[in-house]
Amino acid sequence: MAILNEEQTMLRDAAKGWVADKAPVTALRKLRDTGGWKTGYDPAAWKEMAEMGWTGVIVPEAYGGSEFGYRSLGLVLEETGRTLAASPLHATAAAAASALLLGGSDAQKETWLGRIAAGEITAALAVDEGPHHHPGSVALKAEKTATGYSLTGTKRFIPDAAEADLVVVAARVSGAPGDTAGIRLFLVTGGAAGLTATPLHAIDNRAHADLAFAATPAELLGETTGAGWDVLSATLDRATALLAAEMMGTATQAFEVILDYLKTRTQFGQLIGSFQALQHRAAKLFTELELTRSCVDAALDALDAGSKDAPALVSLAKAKANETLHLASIEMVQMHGGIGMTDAHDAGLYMKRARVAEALYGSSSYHRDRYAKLGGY
Amino acid sequence: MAILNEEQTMLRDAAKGWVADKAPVTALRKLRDTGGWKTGYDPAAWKEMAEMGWTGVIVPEAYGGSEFGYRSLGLVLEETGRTLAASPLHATAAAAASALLLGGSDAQKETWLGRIAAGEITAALAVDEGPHHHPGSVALKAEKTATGYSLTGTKRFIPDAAEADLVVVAARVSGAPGDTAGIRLFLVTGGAAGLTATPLHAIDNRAHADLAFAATPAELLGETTGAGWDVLSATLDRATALLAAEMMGTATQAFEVILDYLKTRTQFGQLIGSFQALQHRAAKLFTELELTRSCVDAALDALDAGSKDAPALVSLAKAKANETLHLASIEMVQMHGGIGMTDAHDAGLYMKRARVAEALYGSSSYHRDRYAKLGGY
Amino acid sequence: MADFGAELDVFRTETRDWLEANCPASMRTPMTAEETPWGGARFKWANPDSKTWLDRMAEKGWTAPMWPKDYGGGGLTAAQARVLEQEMARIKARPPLFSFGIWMLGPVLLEYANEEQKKAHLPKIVRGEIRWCQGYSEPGAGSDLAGLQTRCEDKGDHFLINGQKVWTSYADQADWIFCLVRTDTTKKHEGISFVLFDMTTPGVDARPIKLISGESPFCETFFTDVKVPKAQMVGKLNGGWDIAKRLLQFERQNISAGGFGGAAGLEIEEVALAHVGADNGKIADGDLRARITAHKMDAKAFSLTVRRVEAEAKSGKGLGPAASILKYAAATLNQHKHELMLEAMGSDGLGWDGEGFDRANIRETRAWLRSKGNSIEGGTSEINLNVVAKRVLGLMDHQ
Amino acid sequence: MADFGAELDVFRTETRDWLEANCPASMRTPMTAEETPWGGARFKWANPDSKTWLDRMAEKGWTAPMWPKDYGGGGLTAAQARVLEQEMARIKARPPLFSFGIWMLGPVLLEYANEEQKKAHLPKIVRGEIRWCQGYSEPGAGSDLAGLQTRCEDKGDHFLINGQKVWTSYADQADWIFCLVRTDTTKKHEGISFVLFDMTTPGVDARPIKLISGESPFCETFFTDVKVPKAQMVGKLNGGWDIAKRLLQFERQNISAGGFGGAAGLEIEEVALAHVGADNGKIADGDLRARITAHKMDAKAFSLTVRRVEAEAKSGKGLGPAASILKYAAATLNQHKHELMLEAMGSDGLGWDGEGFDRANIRETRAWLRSKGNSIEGGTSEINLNVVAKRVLGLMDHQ
Repeated sequence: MAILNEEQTMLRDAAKGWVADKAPVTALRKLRDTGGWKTGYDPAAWKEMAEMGWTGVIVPEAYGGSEFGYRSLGLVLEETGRTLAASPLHATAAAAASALLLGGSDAQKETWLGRIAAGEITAALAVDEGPHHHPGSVALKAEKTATGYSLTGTKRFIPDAAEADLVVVAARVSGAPGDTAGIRLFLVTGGAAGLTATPLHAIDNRAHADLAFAATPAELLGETTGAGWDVLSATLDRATALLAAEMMGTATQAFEVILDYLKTRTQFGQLIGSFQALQHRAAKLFTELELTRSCVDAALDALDAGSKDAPALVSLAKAKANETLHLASIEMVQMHGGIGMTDAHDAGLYMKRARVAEALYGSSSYHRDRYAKLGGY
Repeated sequence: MAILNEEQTMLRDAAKGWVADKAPVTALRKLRDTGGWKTGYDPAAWKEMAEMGWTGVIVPEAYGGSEFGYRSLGLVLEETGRTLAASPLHATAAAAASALLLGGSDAQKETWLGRIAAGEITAALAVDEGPHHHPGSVALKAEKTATGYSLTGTKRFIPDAAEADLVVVAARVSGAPGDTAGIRLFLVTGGAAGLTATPLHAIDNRAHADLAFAATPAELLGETTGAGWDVLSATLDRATALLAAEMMGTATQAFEVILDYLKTRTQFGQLIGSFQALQHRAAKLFTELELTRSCVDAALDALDAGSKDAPALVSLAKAKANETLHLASIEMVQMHGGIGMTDAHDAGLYMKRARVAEALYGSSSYHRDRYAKLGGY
Repeated sequence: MADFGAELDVFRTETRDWLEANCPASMRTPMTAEETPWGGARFKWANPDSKTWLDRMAEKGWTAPMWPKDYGGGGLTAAQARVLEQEMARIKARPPLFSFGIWMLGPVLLEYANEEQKKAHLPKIVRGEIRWCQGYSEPGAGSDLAGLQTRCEDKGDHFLINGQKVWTSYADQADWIFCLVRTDTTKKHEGISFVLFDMTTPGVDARPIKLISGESPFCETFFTDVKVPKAQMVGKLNGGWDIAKRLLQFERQNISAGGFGGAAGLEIEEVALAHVGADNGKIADGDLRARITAHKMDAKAFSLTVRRVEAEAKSGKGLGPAASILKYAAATLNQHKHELMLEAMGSDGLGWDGEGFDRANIRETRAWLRSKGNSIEGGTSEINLNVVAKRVLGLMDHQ
Repeated sequence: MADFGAELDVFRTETRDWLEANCPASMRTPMTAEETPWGGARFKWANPDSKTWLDRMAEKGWTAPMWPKDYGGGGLTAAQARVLEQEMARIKARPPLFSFGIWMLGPVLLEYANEEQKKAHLPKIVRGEIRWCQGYSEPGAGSDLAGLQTRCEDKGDHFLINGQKVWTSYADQADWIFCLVRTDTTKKHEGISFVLFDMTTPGVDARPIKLISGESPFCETFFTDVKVPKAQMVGKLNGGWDIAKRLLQFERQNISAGGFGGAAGLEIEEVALAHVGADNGKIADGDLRARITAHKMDAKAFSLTVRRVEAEAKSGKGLGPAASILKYAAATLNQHKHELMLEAMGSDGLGWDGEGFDRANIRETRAWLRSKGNSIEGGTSEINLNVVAKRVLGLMDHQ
């Protein structure tokens, strides 16, 4: 339950209906079984998502978006998260769009946000270079050229990057890894010279890729001095909170599947949901879901309100979403017993996605540490 | 269940019988309600403990002990731990005796170990100066005098120190807190000049005291260069493992009281022990108890065998004992419901002792950190 | 989240002015345990300002801001009540009255009592003239409350009550009791009634129970041939169970929303920094720091959930499912906080009394002991989880 | 802990010499999953040395060191078996045979089978000639195993079996099956029998089940009018439940003692240091370090408990209560380890296949998925806890 305005209620209901109809878990299975993990989505479904306006939810009306805000986009992602719907929606309309919105020059916004809102392109945000999220450690090198910049280095496990028409890249113009002042954001177009993408076959069957840049031409994001650490941090807050919203949907669906099973499966002549130990575990999982939902809502509201509490609330939301989704997906396997271990059941898909989602944009450890630092201890 | 030799079996059975007979929990209550927390024990009971040979279990036969070893003393302490029996047994016959045994000169052993074994004196080991166990941080100053040493500084929350005839004191002859090379052990006799003891009224109603040393005369433990960090570390390992054994007994008794209650209390027309959620919690607590017992046994065996694994096993035993005793004593309150919250029930006494025992000789955090360091990560 | 219309602005200004003029200076300081304003006929006021403050607030009905004016309440709308709350918070005003009458009994009287009963009791509750206690649990009826055995016999012109209650909060200091009694021994839930009576009635004996924290906020309460006028039954004969359940809801909401609080008011990360030390501004013990952080985040998640539940309730949707978990979550959280607090304090947190320990630390240690009751009082956590599983999640009992 | 008498010293020397001479060099290297020596009539040996090693060990009966020599076993005492184990460990010799026959079926045949059955089956098990699978669970009978429905009818000169099993490990590769069947539909536990039969019998159909890890170690196994000679029933008609339970004990012991192991054989603290980095020699992420350390300590506590249980069993006291917790503890521990491992690996642990991921990391990721079965197979953790609560702690069911 949440308090939504009329547009938000309509948006959520439309998303719920469309996802159930057009993107059930079987759609992900089909993508997986037909090698679709390389591109990561069904073009026809993606076209419909754009037509429903989902790619422009955070884009200002001036550039063709609906400007409904982060909380609204979170509602859509929560619904797509329920069925593990695979699409470049988060990478394009949440991550890359946030970077453009926060750091782009007017001309860049004009050029790119409009095309994102219209669903004409997909985009990605490339920050991490190692196995763990650590934005301050960016090492990829940016050098000034006569016409702009040239990027050299690698990015690791970037969602939806292989086929993206635009990649927003964090790179270093000065200093050593760890020195945040030397970081700037750049725009690289898909198929740019020296850009190589290696699609990864990950456990969640979504599109992730390693990227290699060899003197790849790039444009500085923003005006003359460019968009640096502050814009990157704010962008990451938005991408992280919106991923947490998607995870919240995934966890909620896992819980509902568990609850259904508890109410139908019998052993020892009893519904297994009548066993008190399982009842208490279900009640505790429900408690965690409700607590997590409050955190996700609060983080998105804070981003919409431009509150200074947003960074801490975002870390809270992601850490709780990580933990709750692990708990829900692992319980989904365990409560189903042997059936939950089979590929034919969805539990494994939820558990695999949980691991990927935890690693993206920061593990629980990362966000707990960040939360403590923000709190001054 | 444990594999014991004949002496050990007899020792344990004797302890079990004596504790049930002479030192039930009501004895601690009596001590508490009559202000006995200042001295911490009933002299008549202490005399009987000594007569049964408990003060000499780790003392060599040459000095009048039985030389049965650490595992054997652990068996006795486990039994006293069951009923929260208050006595200076651990401070005297485990902590101080270990220091003398490991670091004392022949003359010092001759003088003191014999009297400990005979039950003629009580003794204490004074190491910590702040709220947390941190032996390397000793700051208390030792200065050479014409006849020996002079100690100046304070010690905090030292078990059974106020009335002790002998206090083994860790002090610093050089360097700053953190520098372990400058630490030596000293012997100070009860009532020495400049020694002030402030008895503390702690939640476990045992005898703990703050000590202040003002140019207090002291004798260096050991031969000319004295017993330093290695002897202190080894002494602490012994005191810690033996405290873990006592805690194991406390936790075991808490569990048995819980189990009894689960089998007798009814609600909703059913024994509460027939509710599956409580059954699973009881089974999990039992699991923790069994795991902890293995660690305590292994640590004491390793000390008896002089194994190089002893330090890691001791940290393992204390950390597990800390956690398991907390779990057992907190469950003891919760499973009893309101009754467990009353002063008339024993649950609170177990929970209070659990907190004190955790703080003594290192919290779980301290021992986990130590375990990791010993493991090279 | 609230309609700050012009009318409300006026109310805010008036309220602010009134509070400024009427809240004594000493009532704007943190409240000590000794100065808790319980009120009642026998109450000793440790600070006379507390009594003044109560009387002034009661005069306006603001001890029960949303109760109808007819019964002495403030008659405020939800929005106005929120403004009052905000304005009181602004000047750090203490609550004027602590009262089971306001928190628990009043709401059910408004719902179930007859007009005469409402007129008789509600205004006195608002004014803090009568202190109430709750006669619910019995030695054999804790989690299984409906198993209660205290007999109430119809003697024609009066009821006669015999039996024993336990965990009666402050029964030794209360003026009246609201009490569950058995009026039919052949049924379980349908044999229970809800009665009110004066604690000075002959045959009532309240004996304080000493708790592990050293305090005695609860009593064992014995009833021997206690005569109660028949007009003092609320609702129908044998119809008390519904009232009992409704009252428990108010009790749980009240417990949950407060999150139990920390008696000593210390912040755990500050305690840890002070007792464990800092390393580059971080709590030096990385293991403890990680656990404290996880706890702080859980605490924040809880307070955000309380806020969400309140907002949802105010939006007119009624209490959503999240409300059901608050009591359980609050208890778990508060107990965990106190465990971490004790751990962080090390030996400084091991004092019971006397020399060698800071008073604030001793208060914290007592609060740790007190917190163990959180998962027992007002329905154990086990019962809470059963309720969530069955009522909210729709799981069944064995068939 | 063991009597290292002179006789045992001789045995040790002989064993050491024999192993030195007979264990092929490639059998002293870490075993790959592909080279697991399952044996059986249809087995394809990936490495011919594995077959040689099996044959040499089987010749001495050392694939089942403590079974009687009469049935092909090694006839060793417990002390000698321990020496053999130690000496094999010394040269890092691989186990010569993986076999449900040795781990599970053999021990119950020794206890329950008649002489003819023992002679027929045990030697072939020792030599790895027949690979066995276990026909226990059914779609409707998982935790409630005694609810099984596979019918076994007495047709005078043979039994006729119809029904379906599930989670039959490697049924598609096994030669024979030990199977629980229903021989009386009017009773539950007392209507179950234990039969052995050839998987090539007409009417047997084993279909592999694909798991979340991508592997298919289990099958759904269908029986349609399968004819089984009546001599192939072990124990009495309708007396199979005792055998079934006993066999489950061996299964759990076997699972527990191994602690499930880590497929990829990586040490978690090394994985963390490599993927997260070090800070003064410590794992740089203090939160993760604390949790890894707690896990390592739990793992050590577990292995010390296994050692204690073994020592107690050898001391002639039989299995103590600690033995009952091993399966549950092992499952919990192994799953926790793999969760931490995945967390430590970050995105390096998210690969399913193909380019961009290290093979060892992919194996670890698959092992993580596989580990989720630990708390389900051989009795779920829930059932384990029920058993501990009831059998060991003496708690009762609702009456």
